[in-house]
Amino acid sequence: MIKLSQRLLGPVTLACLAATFVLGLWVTPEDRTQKNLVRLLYVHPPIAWVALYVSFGTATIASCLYLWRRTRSMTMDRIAYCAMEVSVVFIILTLITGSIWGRPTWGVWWAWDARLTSTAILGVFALAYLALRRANDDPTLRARRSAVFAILTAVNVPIIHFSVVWWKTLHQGASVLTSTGQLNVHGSMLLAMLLGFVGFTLLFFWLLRERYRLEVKRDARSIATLDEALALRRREGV
Amino acid sequence: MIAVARLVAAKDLRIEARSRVLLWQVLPFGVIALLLSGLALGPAQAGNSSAGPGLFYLVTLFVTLLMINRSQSLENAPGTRASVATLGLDPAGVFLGKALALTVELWVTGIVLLAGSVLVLHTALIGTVQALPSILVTLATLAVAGTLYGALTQGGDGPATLLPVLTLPAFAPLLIAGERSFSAALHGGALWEWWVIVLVALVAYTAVGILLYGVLEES
Amino acid sequence: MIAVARLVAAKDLRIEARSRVLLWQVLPFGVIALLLSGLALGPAQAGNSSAGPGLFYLVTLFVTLLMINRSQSLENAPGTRASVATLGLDPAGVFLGKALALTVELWVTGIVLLAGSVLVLHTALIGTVQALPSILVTLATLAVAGTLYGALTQGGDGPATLLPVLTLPAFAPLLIAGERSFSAALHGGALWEWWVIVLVALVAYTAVGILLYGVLEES
Amino acid sequence: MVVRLVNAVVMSRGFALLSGVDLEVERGSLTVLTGANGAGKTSLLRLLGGLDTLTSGAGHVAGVDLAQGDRRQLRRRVGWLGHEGSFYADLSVRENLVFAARALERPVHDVDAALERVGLDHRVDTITKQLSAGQRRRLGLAWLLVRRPELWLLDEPYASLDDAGREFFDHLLGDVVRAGATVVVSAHDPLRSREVVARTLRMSGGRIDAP
Amino acid sequence: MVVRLVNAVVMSRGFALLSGVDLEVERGSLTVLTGANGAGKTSLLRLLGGLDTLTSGAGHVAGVDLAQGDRRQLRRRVGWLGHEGSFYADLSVRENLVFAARALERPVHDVDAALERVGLDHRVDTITKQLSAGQRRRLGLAWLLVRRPELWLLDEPYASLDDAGREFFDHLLGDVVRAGATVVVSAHDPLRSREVVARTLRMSGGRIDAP
Ligand code: HEM
Ligand SMILES: Nc1ncnc2c1ncn2[C@@H]1O[C@H](COP(=O)(O)OP(=O)(O)OP(=O)(O)O)[C@@H](O)[C@H]1O
Ligand SMILES: Nc1ncnc2c1ncn2[C@@H]1O[C@H](COP(=O)(O)OP(=O)(O)OP(=O)(O)O)[C@@H](O)[C@H]1O
Ligand SMILES: [Mg+2]
Ligand SMILES: [Mg+2]
Repeated sequence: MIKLSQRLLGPVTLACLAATFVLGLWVTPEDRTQKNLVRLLYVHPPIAWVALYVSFGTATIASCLYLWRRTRSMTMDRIAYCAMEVSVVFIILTLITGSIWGRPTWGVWWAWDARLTSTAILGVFALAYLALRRANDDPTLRARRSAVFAILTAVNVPIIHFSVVWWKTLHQGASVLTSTGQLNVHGSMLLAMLLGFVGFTLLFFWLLRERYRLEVKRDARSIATLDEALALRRREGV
Repeated sequence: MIAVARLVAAKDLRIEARSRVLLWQVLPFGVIALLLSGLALGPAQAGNSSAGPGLFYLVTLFVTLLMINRSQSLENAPGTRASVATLGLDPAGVFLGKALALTVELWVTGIVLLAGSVLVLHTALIGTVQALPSILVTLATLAVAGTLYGALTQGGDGPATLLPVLTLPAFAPLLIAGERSFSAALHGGALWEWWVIVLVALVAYTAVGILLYGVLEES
Repeated sequence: MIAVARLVAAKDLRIEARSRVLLWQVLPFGVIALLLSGLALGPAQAGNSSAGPGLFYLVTLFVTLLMINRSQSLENAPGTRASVATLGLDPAGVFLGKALALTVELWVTGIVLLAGSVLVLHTALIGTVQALPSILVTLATLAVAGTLYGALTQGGDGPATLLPVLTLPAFAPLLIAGERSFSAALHGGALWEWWVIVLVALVAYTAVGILLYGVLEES
Repeated sequence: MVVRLVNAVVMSRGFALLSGVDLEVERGSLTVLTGANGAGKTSLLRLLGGLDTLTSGAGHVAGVDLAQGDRRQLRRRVGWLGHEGSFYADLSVRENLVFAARALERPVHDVDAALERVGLDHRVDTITKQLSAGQRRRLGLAWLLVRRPELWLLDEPYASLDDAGREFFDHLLGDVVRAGATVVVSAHDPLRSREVVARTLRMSGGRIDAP
Repeated sequence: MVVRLVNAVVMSRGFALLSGVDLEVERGSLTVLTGANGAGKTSLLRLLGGLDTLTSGAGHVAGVDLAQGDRRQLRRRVGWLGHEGSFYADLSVRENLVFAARALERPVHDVDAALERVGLDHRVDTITKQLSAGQRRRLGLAWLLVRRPELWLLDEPYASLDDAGREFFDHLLGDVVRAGATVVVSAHDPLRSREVVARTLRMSGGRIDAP
């Protein structure tokens, strides 16, 4: 079962994303005011959702699990690390798609808007996380420190989400899932969006899995070099 | 925990009082930075008192970074870490103590900078006084969060440069909240929503610090 | 002198390249500081592109302080000073070498920050490119002056905190000149008067450094 | 057994500081580590003090499991005197020791006794960073006296001590071992103390040589 | 005379590190400074190396007047090995020495020869801060070998060297003195080198005791 879903992850992701693109580019109608720009609706919000909630959620949960004594293991540390790395990619994509959307709608690539700024800051946060990892080379210490940092970072996610409420912003308010729980989008558009969300979420996990495997391989290699290093060191004695 | 906190805070403040770094180096830096920021914006915007809160917090931020750095470097002298580590101090106490000392130092700095801001940036005096409680709470939050982040950078390569990267994103919401509440006080607006953010952050950082400082220190 | 300068610059840049502090710590710091400064001013003023040059130089200033500090701390590790002192290196060469390495580092940082400024502060791209030569010269001047002041704070207590106080007043005119010339380039105004100030400062600091660095080091 | 290490390995940046150490140390014994420069003596002491992490292998020190146990528990039982065994450089000699005594809830009275024993009573108000190398060593010893740990880990204790200091140190070792504490020392000079029987282990290449 | 001090006093923050030293050292001689911890040995060596300033009294070292002369001239003639005689902590062993060789316009070839002599040839690419205490000492010696100064000032050179290192060092001292250089050493252990005749001076309270 698990094996099957493992094997299917890649193909399903690709299928979902392909369907999103087909629906988004050809099937769904043009918007009255936004014209073709509306098609970014199927890409930008899902990517942003992954960047904010899925990746930071994964990293935060893995970090908490690492810090909790009973579930502490290097696996959790590795997951957190890989999730954070993948999240950098998604945050950059969010910024790019947002900017592309912003240029025609707001007339600028970038604005001093609370959501945009906080998203960018979140991106630097993720980079800072990677910098912190580089600065520590004792694996346990690194794992602990980065776990604490990841948790502190997660605090920013709700701030970004509510930034549209707390500050007057250019950026779209919560329009898809409003506080009343009412859906504002219909028909093929809804389907395209939904597929987008599923597709990009799956894409995240796919990338995460590949990145994780790479990391495991790297660790395995370092275990192989461990024996070499030991032999080298012991030879010093004679 | 409280006893350890008191011990550590007293130690940090004693070193501070002896070396006079705050008085002779940090405060002058803050005042000059305030003047310079005003200059960098040009007379038109700086004379205009609305820039006051923003600049005050910007300068406070850099001062805070300097002070955190110093607070942590006390623990990082070669040999010191190993010796102190084997004392087995309660990490929650160490955290509270260092945060407390840093809070006191930041309060002193903050008050001087506020005076400077009133004098050179024409920030309204009454509004500033009204904003004082919220400013003190914000500074305490910065101190608490800073102590936590300071411990994260301890011992690594070049902590002096890693610290700013780690803290700036975390300080950003605090600074915004602080700035808004200061502005609100100046213009007689509502304060409570900003208070809530800062207080929640203060409590959250304190809790996280008490729980997790040990994890960070244990290398 | 030139040989020594090349040797020292190569050493500093090699250490920098190895530790990657610039790439992973200083640059991200600069970018966040730029974002935050924009935020501190509020959307209304930051969106307005006239704040660009001021903010760029403000952030550059803080980055410069970080980098000077790091550049000097390389020389100040326990034991290093005595060993290197007995090499009897030509102080003028050491000065030039350290200033050169710092200039290169500041140029890298400056270009990244300029790109950031164009992207997020809507500083006009063409004006920025036109201002580039003057910016590079200003950064070189900051590096040269910074190396000189860095040597002043060497070895004392807490150089990390003393440095800002000493440098800020000296940097202020440079920053103003840099900012004005940047603004002038953006608005197509006259540039040469600011160039003169910065160039004179560059030459003056270089001359003073070559003549007096030895005096500063020898203590 | 206060210390039991089985095939202990400590890696740092791809280099094996310790390449498989097997070690047993009994309570109340004195063990001397010798070996060429870079053999791994300091690294072994750091591992025993909970200052470095075990990469592979197993180990128990003072009842604490090095792999999973609470290292803070371990550190609290250990007294450490390193190459640069200093303290807060900006506090005076006495302030440093009072800090340690308070932290351990020892009477402050102990501090003055310890300072007198190590011969620093004429330097109590000197700022630590102004001490000479040997005086700093003595401060480290005074601190251990205030501390009275179960397991003493001393890295080249003779270095920079003068003759009187070495003599004092020899007596101290005797006292400590007789009082039931365990001592592990690294040294290049043979131990001079004739009062206690010491076991000498040679290290090389990150391991302990077969006897 | 390479060194001639008359009533030399060095003050630091109101404390007299040296309280009136009279000293003459001949070219090509070996002088050993002993004395209790805090007696002023390190302070005297620092003064001779031009690393500290004379507060009162007079002194000439290697032809340079300590009061008015160009201390950089002095430093260039002096080789220093301190308690923490390290180098740029972020450069590798070899890079550090190449830096020194380039600075002195010595052939880089000397570096490898020096590294081999002090037995660091298997550590040439290790970053200096990762060296063990004794290896750092050896690096300091290698650096002096590249440097070949007129006046060697060595502060407790035996500390943290292993037996092989000490033996090497003894030979080195003999070579150096025979080659006509002057050596002033501070030491707590008696000097073991039997090849050279050494004069031993005792210090106490910041002065040299009358013989
Ligand atoms: C650089 C520019 C932009 C950035 C950094 C950005 C960032 C974000 C983020 C982080 C979210 C997720 C918020 C959440 O789920 O809590 C989001 C959602 C969204 N964005 Fe953007 N955005 C940008 C530009 C734009 C533009 C120009 C538009 C359209 C005019 C747009 C429309 C949307 C929409 C419709 C959503 C979904 C809103 C919701 O359902 O909550 N964005 N964006
Ligand atoms: N990254 C690295 N690459 C190569 N060697 C390294 C690295 N890190 C540490 N080392 C080596 O590890 C060893 C550390 O040994 P340690 O400090 O335990 O020696 P020691 O026995 O205490 O020596 P000493 O008698 O000189 O104090 C040294 O040989 C050092 O060169
Ligand atoms: N401000 C001060 N107040 C009191 N004493 C001071 C002060 N500054 C330095 N000292 C003392 O000056 C002396 C410095 O001596 P120095 O380092 O030369 O000793 P040394 O002979 O090298 O000793 P060691 O054998 O321990 O290395 C020490 O006794 C130190 O305590
Ligand atoms: Mg050692
Ligand atoms: Mg000494």
